[in-house]
Amino acid sequence: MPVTRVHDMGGRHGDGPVTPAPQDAPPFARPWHARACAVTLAAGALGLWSIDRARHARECLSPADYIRFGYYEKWIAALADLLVATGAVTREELRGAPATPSPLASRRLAAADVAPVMGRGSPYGRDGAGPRFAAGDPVRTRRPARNLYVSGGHTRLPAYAAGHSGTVIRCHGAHVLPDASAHGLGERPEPLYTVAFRAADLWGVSAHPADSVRLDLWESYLESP
Amino acid sequence: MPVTRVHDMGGRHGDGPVTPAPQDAPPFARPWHARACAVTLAAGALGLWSIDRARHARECLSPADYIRFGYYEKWIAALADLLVATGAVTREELRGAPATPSPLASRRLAAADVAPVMGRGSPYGRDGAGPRFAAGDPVRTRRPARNLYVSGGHTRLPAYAAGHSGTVIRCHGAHVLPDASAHGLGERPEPLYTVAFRAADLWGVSAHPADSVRLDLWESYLESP
Amino acid sequence: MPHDDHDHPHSLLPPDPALRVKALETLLVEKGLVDPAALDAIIDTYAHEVGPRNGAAVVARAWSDPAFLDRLRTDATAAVAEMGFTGRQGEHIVALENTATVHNLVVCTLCSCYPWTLLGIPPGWYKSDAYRARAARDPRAVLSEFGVVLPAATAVDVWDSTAEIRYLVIPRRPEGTQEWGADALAGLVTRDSMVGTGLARDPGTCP
Amino acid sequence: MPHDDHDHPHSLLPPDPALRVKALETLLVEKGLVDPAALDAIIDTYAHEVGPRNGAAVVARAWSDPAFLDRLRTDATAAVAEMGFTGRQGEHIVALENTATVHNLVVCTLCSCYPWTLLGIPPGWYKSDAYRARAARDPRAVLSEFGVVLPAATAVDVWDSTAEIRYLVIPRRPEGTQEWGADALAGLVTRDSMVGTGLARDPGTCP
Repeated sequence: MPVTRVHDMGGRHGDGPVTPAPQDAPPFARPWHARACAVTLAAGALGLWSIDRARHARECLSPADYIRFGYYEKWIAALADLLVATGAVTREELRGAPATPSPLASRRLAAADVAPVMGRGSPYGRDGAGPRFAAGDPVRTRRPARNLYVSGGHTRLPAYAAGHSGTVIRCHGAHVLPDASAHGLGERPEPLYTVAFRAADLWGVSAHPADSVRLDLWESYLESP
Repeated sequence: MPVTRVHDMGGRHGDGPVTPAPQDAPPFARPWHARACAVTLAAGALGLWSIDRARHARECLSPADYIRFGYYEKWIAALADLLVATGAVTREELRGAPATPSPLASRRLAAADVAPVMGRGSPYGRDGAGPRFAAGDPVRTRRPARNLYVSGGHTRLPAYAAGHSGTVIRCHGAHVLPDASAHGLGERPEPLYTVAFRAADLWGVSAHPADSVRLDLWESYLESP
Repeated sequence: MPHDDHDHPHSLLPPDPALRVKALETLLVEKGLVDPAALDAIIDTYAHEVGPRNGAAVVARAWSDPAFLDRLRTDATAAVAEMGFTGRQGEHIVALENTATVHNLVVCTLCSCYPWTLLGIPPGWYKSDAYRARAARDPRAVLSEFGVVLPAATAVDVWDSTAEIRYLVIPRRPEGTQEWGADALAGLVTRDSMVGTGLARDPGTCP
Repeated sequence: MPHDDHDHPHSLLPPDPALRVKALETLLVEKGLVDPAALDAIIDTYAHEVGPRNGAAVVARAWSDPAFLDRLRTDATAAVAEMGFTGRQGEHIVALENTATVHNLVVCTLCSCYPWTLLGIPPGWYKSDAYRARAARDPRAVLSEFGVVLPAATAVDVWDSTAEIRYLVIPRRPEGTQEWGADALAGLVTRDSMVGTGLARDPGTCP
């Protein structure tokens, strides 16, 4: 239900057909898409925010902006918002005032480090408590889908899957909890599970009876049914 | 949850503050708002669609149009769609082809009839089955919020209130069922109830414990808990 | 049926909204489906005749006429019809009385249902995404944006207009108005106070 | 923190998206926070080096090397790392094998999570509202828009990428390819077939 944001669109009606693309379509449809992608990754490498905080910055675009902006427009808008929020740039600089050299320049990603940094990534598995649930266990997702720490905060339980019964099919060990990480509350790792739901339970009789939807959900999103 | 459309926005996060208006602000901010309102009411008086079908036409605007259009832009867009869907005008006429006189012109709302027609309205109470629930009864709303006749069809159960327990506080007698009326399936009147929900049940602990949200819901939206 | 027709006919009209309206009006007039004089009559009705003065008269009478208040509680549709207030978007009326312990707030989260016969055309904020999205979930924050701060002990009942029942909030009668007549009382009743986003005017500050 | 800051700083940038990117890039370079040569290196990486050829090599090997398939089933992250495929948006990999009775389809309804290390940058349709909104609720209709019609008896498992696990679909190996080597097999594996919106190419129609 919409105790959530416009990004949480799984199941929404009213969108038109999907338009496939050639298998060999170039990855960047416009030169500025490539620049937007590269600037975002390079700025992300400064280490000023987690991936969860970056996602939340995109989600916090106004609903009108979120819907009318293209993918990389969302990225760039959220990047500007994050840079100001972290103090890396000022509003005046965004407005065009002369740029002041940053004390964070020592963290700048060098060209020579691009390959190793991108090739390393940043794994999200952590040491943490053992899992409460095992494969085959029935679980129910919490409801409404919301961040328990911050009202309107980031969470990765889609609204369409809140309050539903499913079955654990896999445990991935403890992973960084986005609900905390997005808000500077530390990593608070929790066991992460893949949970399978009957499509007909989520969507009603219009779903094919054999179909399922599987989501990756943290332990605090789940309870025993 | 979003087995619904973008119009179903109750509870959504990310919108900014509400901007109050002077108590004596003119009802139409622009001259074309007044024309849009009047054209929509006059065309509605032709009797080609129910209010429910008109609402659904607005809801079926694409999510991007729904969000970027102002109120009367939605009205006019939906009106054009309804006029074509009912055969009252053609696509070619919308494109600017010469207009053909309509056989429906005999239904045209005359200026002299505006006051009586607007002053009469169209009540939605109907004879129908007696109510299954009484004031004070606990009920639970069905879930997901969806039209049972037409996939993605019109319904008046907001997603935020789907699957929740509340208490009947009033029965209004049988009213036309929007879920049927919006799709040309007849009026299928059902008892209409006002149901009170604890705000904290809907929204979680961020809600004030004394607050409530009340909705008008048809009997088929409800079950015994 | 326009149900998920992704080739929406409206896209054939000019993109500018004012031109769009004009094009559709012209077409409907040419086809004989709409009478331009009827459009003028509709606009005149809602621009000048039907507005919050109607609701204010109902509230003032409810404050000053106990027998009317009783009828309003029993059958508000019939009670306001006595005063001549009937019609479109006012077919089924329920009055909500604010008290020392309960404040009522009206919204329509799914579209913009509003008691036209009593309050006229809804103001822009009532139709805004922000109000529709936030009023039911966070009514106290919305109220604060209207300058209304309620005591924490006052419960807020939010009424989401999901059917054809239209709600009229009866604000609390200001102190110090015991001697006031209905006309003077009506001057204290604002549009917002009848939606629940405002309170009745303080008689001390009233013109 | 940008959490519901309604005075979004991004609105201070030029409205045109290409100019917006340029303005931000220029500012970050001037402040010493971004190295232009690093931008070129990133673009080169994702425009030319990391793409669906990686995933196709994994699929072809899974089809032709049973010991590798076993390792892929046990720990796909480690198995693809053997082939040099590691890094950003590929830190935790799970392989999903299509069978005669189950078809797998991957989506990210909340944003656009995608296995970059194996498939590169996601195509436009994967990031579209239509795909995000509809793939989980109505996967068979979405598949039909890609020209894929499954037997009614085949179950569709939709995987919504809500965490940092990235999914690679292993399409069914086409008939008549028993004698093919891994390089030739990789030529049958399309990007879409590894997301689940396509099937592997029919060897009869393959160039």
